[in-house]
Amino acid sequence: MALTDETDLVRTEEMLLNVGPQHPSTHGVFRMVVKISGETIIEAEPVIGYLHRGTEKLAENLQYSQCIPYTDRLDYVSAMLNNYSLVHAVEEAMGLEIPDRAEYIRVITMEMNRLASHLIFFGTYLLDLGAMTPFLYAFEEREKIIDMFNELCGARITYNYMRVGGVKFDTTPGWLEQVDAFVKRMKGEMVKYRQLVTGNEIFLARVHGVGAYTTEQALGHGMSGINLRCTGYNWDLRKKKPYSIYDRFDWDVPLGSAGDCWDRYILHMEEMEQSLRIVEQALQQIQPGPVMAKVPKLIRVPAGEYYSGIEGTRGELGFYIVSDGKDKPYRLKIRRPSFENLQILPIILKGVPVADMVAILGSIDPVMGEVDA
Amino acid sequence: MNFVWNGPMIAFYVLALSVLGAGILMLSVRKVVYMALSIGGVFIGAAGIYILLGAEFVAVAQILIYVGAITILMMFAIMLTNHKAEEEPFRWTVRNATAAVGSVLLALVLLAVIRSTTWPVQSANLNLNGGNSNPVAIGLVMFKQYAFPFELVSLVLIVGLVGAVILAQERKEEE
Amino acid sequence: MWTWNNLWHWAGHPLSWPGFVGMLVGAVVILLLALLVVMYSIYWQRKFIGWMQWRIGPNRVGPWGLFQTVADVLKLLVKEDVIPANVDRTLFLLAPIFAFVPAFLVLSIIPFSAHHVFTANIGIGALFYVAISAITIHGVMLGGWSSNNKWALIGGMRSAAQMLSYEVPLGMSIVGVVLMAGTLNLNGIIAAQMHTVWYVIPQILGFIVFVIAGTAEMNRTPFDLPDAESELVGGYHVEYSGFRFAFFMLTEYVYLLAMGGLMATLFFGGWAGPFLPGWLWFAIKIFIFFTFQFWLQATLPRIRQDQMMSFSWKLLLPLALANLVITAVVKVLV
Amino acid sequence: MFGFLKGLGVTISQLPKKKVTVMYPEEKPDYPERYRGVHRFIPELCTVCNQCARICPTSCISLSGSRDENRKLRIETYDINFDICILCSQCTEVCPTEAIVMSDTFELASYTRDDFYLDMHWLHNNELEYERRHPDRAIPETDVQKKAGN
Amino acid sequence: MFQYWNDYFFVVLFLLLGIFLPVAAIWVLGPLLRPKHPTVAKNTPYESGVEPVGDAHVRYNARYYLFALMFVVFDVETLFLYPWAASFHQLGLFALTEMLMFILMLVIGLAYAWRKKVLEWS
Amino acid sequence: MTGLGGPLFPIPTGSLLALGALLFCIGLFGALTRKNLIIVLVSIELMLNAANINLVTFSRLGVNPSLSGQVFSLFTITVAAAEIAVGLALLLAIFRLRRSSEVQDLNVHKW
Amino acid sequence: MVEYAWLAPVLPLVGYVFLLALGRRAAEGLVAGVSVILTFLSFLVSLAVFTALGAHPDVTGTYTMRWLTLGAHSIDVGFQVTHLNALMLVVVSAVSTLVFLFSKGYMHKDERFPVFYQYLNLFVFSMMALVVSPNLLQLYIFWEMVGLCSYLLIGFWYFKPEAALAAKKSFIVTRLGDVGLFIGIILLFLSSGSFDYSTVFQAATTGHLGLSWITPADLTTLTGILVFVGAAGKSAQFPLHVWLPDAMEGPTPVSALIHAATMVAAGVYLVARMYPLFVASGTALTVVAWVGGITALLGALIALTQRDIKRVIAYSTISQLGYMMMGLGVGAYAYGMFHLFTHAFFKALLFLAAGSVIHAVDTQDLFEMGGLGKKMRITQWTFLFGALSLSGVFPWAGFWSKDSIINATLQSGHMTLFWIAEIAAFCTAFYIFRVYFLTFHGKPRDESKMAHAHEGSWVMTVPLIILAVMAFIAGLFNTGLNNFGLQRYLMADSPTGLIGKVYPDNVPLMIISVTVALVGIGLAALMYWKPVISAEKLARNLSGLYRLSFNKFYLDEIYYGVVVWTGKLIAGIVDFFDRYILDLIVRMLGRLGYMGGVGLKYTQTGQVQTYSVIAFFGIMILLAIAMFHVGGVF
Repeated sequence: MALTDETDLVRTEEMLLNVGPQHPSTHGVFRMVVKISGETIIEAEPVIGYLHRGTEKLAENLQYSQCIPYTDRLDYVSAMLNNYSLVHAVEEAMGLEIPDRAEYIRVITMEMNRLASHLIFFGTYLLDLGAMTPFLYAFEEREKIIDMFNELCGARITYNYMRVGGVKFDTTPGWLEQVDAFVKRMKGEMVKYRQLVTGNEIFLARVHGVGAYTTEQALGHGMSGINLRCTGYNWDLRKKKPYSIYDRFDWDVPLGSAGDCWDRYILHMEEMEQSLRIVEQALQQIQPGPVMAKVPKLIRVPAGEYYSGIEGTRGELGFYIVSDGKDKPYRLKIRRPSFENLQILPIILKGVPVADMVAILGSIDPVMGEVDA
Repeated sequence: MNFVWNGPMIAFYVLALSVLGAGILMLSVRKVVYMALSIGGVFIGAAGIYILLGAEFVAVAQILIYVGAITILMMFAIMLTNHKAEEEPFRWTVRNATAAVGSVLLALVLLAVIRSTTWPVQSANLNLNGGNSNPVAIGLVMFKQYAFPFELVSLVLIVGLVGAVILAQERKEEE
Repeated sequence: MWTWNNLWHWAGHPLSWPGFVGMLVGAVVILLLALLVVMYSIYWQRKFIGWMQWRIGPNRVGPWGLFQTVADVLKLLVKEDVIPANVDRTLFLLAPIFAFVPAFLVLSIIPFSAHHVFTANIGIGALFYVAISAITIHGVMLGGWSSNNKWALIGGMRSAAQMLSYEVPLGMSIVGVVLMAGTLNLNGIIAAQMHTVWYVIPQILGFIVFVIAGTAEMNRTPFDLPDAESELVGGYHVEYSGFRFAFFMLTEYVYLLAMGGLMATLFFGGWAGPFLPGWLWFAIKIFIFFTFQFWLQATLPRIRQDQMMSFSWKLLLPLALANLVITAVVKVLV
Repeated sequence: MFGFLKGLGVTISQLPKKKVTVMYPEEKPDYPERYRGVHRFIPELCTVCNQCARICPTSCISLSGSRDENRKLRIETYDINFDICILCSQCTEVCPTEAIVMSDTFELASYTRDDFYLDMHWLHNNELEYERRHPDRAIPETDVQKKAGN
Repeated sequence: MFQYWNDYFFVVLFLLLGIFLPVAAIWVLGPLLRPKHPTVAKNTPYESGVEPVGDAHVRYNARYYLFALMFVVFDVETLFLYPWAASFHQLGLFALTEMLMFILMLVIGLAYAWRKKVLEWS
Repeated sequence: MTGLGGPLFPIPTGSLLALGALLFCIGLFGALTRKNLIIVLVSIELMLNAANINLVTFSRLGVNPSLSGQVFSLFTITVAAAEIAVGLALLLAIFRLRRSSEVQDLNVHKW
Repeated sequence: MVEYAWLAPVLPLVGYVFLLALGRRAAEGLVAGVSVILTFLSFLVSLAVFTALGAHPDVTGTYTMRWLTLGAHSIDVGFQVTHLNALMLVVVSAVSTLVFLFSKGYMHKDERFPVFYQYLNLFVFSMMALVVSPNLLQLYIFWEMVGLCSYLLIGFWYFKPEAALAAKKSFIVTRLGDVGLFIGIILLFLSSGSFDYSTVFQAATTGHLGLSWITPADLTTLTGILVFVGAAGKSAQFPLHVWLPDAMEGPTPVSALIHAATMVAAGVYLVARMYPLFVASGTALTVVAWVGGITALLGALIALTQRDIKRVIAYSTISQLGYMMMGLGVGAYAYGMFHLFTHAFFKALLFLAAGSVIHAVDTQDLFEMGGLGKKMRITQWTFLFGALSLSGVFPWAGFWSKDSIINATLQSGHMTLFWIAEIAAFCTAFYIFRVYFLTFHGKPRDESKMAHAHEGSWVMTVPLIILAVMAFIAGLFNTGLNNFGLQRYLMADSPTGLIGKVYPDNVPLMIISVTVALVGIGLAALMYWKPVISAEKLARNLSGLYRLSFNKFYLDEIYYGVVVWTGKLIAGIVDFFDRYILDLIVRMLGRLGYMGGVGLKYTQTGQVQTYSVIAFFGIMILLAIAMFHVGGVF
């Protein structure tokens, strides 16, 4: 071999690695092009768009009620919240008064859905880290929630349950009791998860101090939800800008401090307990009554621009409606929290080992349906 | 020398042929990785010879150190340097020719010497290990007779370790 | 001088034809036994882990899914053997064999029963295991390297580094037992334990090191980083398919058997035990080891590469050394 | 220090728990009445009002009808393209006669896309199947007559 | 000596059988049973569903070399521990001090490597 | 035959030594002619192995059979391990400096 | 146990290697902890050896292995354990352990803390190896190594010019002595054919120590004196003592360990080790006695007027070493070693206490201190113990040992030396209590420095206390209490009386000695504690003597005049010869070589393989020649 090739150093050569779109840990069809030197990531570039369906554009040709099934498919693990976010925006724009029972059912379903989504986070995150049993336990509980939703609105994932002015169905007989029983059971399960995972040294070593960022960075990237609260910044729209009937319940906003994977993990777990608290209180307070307000058959939003954001599972989920007074939005812009949260990846992935990549990506917890919309 | 065909003898010839074959294979393949692999054959074959000679501990040491450790180290070294390196085809330069002639000559001389010497014969039932198993006997010899060299071994190892670490570590200023 | 009969004359001491046939049968029996054990350990793994996860595990092929693994093996056998473009063909083809042969070879010294009927009784058994099992590293590393696949490369390198890092504490933890027994012969070690107590009690520290290092050596949870599915999508054998892949799998499970046998021999008195025949005791001990491994697999997340390496060098190795020194000092004092 | 031992305890204690596996093809999941599976269609009730086709967000329904001797609109073709149907149930919501309703059939896998164009007969058969499976949920014949009659 | 050879002959039988099994299964039995229809796409290395970029044969992490180095040194140490352990009860205190010195030297080596960050990852 | 107590050791000493000698020459030839530094090192290992074969042979079949030969060969193996570790580390260092693992490029001492 | 004596030196060596591996940024606690533990283990080993020898006096032994064979002669390496060696091992390891502990506090936060401990460990190893050396060559090697360590440690704060100078000075001055020692050793080897002590002694005592140009008796005397020159260099005997006071520039623990307790005692040890040689030549022994006596007196006189606390103690060391030499010189082998033993403890104590003081007040000038007693109670009391012991007050250790020596001078008939010893003893008591009163009593003279003075941490006080206890009881090892155990122990090395005599106690002399000491103390008290007598006035009245003492008898200046000037003259001549005569020849040779080189460089391809092929081919040719010439193969 001659002395020609200047780049031929004995140092580890850099290698371009495609993680995804067909990769078990990218939570869907997400792709990261990472440049690695040995096991260390030098540069990471997220590539998105594999699941793009043009929801926003489609919505311009759809009536508001027709938009609702499309929102199911944004963050497909917490469709209730997506439904609600849209109908809430429309209701606010129209200034509708929603019946109490409808609001209670909405809160119960939303928080249950949040729970289901966090259960998925819990299961898949541990699967990313190599433990498979928590995944099955978590999915079993999620299955119970989904079965209840199935009974309530006829679908397991894509609920299409909320309507402008209320909800599609009233609860089936005995459904609320089922929820109550589930809440009680779930509290025991939380203890089990804590024993199985939260105390495990290997798990702790994997997540402590990994993928940390500061509040400034998080705010600078427009992050929200748990990904923002893990840095210690108290920002929960349910408290800060109360919508629906969240001000009627007594619950706390769990906060992190270090902004690392551990904080994000534990916030998910604590938020599940808070959701259980809310559901419990809602079950006590709910009264019989109508579930739909009086709304015109053809919904028309007055001309103007409206924005309403709610605390989605992954952060601030907002619908921005530009209306020219017709029954279809002139423009519908969706603020998708997963998309915003993902933006920090290239920064926090720099310099971490490959093994931490999945730990970090998993803790950010993006849902590709939402990112790509 | 009268040849008696028997099991150990056959085993010896099979092993010897494989040792030499692996050695020659090493010199004849061109890819460095293959060379490093074929020398593994030499090491294992030599271990077989040791076993035939009753030196089972040395044989296992040979496998443990040579095949298990040194060859892997070489693999790593190959993969860290020019792992696609291939030898050029052999050319009859003056130097190579001299080396070849010299090696053959040396082999002939050595064989002649071996052939012309009368070697002692030993019983097959010779109890070399003094009633102990081979590793125990080796331990006794090593720690009684060769205690000082044994301590030096640790010195050699630590010097090797330190030297190699200093040499092999990537230095920051190069980055 | 040449006769056929001479072939088996070990310089005048005949290895009789029946003796040879006995050996051959023994080896073949062990081979078949190993394959059977591998199949049913996989089955038991799936069942056991399934039960712990509220599932029922394999249940379709045969009664209680008993022939599931058989079906899997058949499937692998008739599966197309894809050799990707640009691989280093020789190494790619040889790697599974490099991995498998040592795995099977170490079985030759495990004393499955009180009399070495099926396996060899050599004087250096314990070290033989350590030495031979190191060869597998080649297979794994070369398999990963030759695949021309980045995941395989990372996985192969990781695997090699992991196996050689844990080989050292593994070897040292065995030294503790050798120190107690005063012999390297595995049957001798069992015999020594019959006089005293199972070595798991005096050598508890060494035993812990042994189990951890052994688990890592076999690339099992929580040390399954080389083929970490959620990161490396299979690691070194990502490009292997069909029976070549099967041999990597087979290697893993044969090692599980061998390691279980070694553990039973070194720390749990091997085939020794009351009432039951020796081979059954041995089987019971190995079964418990298997179950323990699967239990771990069902519970623990995966450790990270850098943590795993430091764990071996910074904790296990000093622990093993400490165990050794303590054992030696105690032995001198007592 | 030994938190993982607790985890081991958790997993082993799950061994005797009741298994949740559903032996799927033999044992079908029991889906509630509101379940939104593949549509079923009752041609007698359809008034060919086209509301379902209009409300469909994915425009997967196409239908045509003709007037019969009573000048009443009779459905002639009713096709749903399940390639794009998202089973949102909007069509059933707007149907004034509940001629189109959802069933609990969910097995739609097929080797060819052509199989996803389900016509009226398939949908009607689905209705019959459904009623056979769930006699309790069947629409009483009288209702059908009554609704079809007016 | 003969029993000894016989035992190793047994080991050799295992070796041969161990080679025989994969060879028979992969090269003899396999080709009879399995199909072979290679296509370009099938033979592309897996890279998460996209076309592979660059060469996978890169010079990989120099860290690994250092671990291999440590392994060689400590493997040799382990090797010397075995005869010591086996013959320990016949040797007594002197062997203990000898081995302690030996281990001490290697512990110093380990400490050196530790300090030089050889045992760290990045 | 029986004067030594039992049958003779079946393998002739000369054959074993011849094997050692041939292996040594192969290693020597490799060390002198190969271009790649790793292979040169490997060839040197081959020579050490040849020496080891002789050591073990004499330990069993020498005039005074004793275990010293085996112990020596253990030491040789150790030295070989240290040698290869340092040698390969040197190789890495050289490669870093000169981007080559070939012997003929290591001619700093050329005039 | 005796065969494990090698562990005693090796343990500090292990410590040294370990610290070397840890490097320069290791944690202080770890460094000091490892060192102290290893040294303490070493101490335990030494103690075990010591007691084992005490229990079985006949188990002394030499353990060697062949190192080199030079023709008929051979050189061995190994170790030797005798009673003398065992005693030295105990002293060295005990003092080292305590000093190591003390240094943890004293050197706290020093930038090169680990380096300091590396040097110390190396020193302790070398010193112990010196002690157990079985022959002169090995002794010489370690002799130079302790010199090297001393040099390194004196110059530890090399950024202080005085320290660097002092290090250089000590190195050069002791080198003068070492040259003598080396010549002596070579002469002994030439004449006796061996470096082994036993062989040499055998030859010396039987008069077989012969060379062609000198008679055996003269050679014995000559080599004895040469060896003593080496001993004088290391033990700072007149006139080679000048380096020791300057060596006080090093850190105080170093002064305590090396320049008080151990290394400087190596000279004494050497004389004791070579005692049969000295006995064989009476003249050499007399020289030893007189040089020792002069040194004792000179050191004491100079110490009277010094202002630097460490220098006073340094001169005191010189003086006490003189005592030991004198003791050996008058034939009291055991007493000299006994004094070495006690002196090691109380002098180390004094140095460490002084170090504690310096650490607290950050000055070494006696006239800036004062009144420290209230702030540093432990230091004060321990210093007082050391001072009493040094002064020879009953029943402190110094009393027993010093009195034995004085007794021996008297009883062996050296009357002049006896008076010298008594005068020196008086001076000793005076100057050390001068230091004591100036430091710990009276009013603080420099308030600012005294204000923040305080006791050091336990690592500093514990060694002080232990040493104080030892300074008190060490003397009892050789009293009627245990039937003069130490001297019996030491004499066991040679029951034939080859190594001197012992003398019975002399109670009147004891009383005289104690009185002399007490008078000295009283005078010091009158001048510096309750100033009845003015020190200044006395100095003015005796200004000539005072100046002589204060300027150390102008010895440094004399040295400068004589040694340096002569050296420069010789250097000039050599320089001329070198530059104009040798260079001419060398350049011509060089030119020749260059021409050859230019011609030959074309054979240098720089490729190892080419070289090896050539070498290999050469070997093959040699082989061919051997075969055809010697034949026999075919």
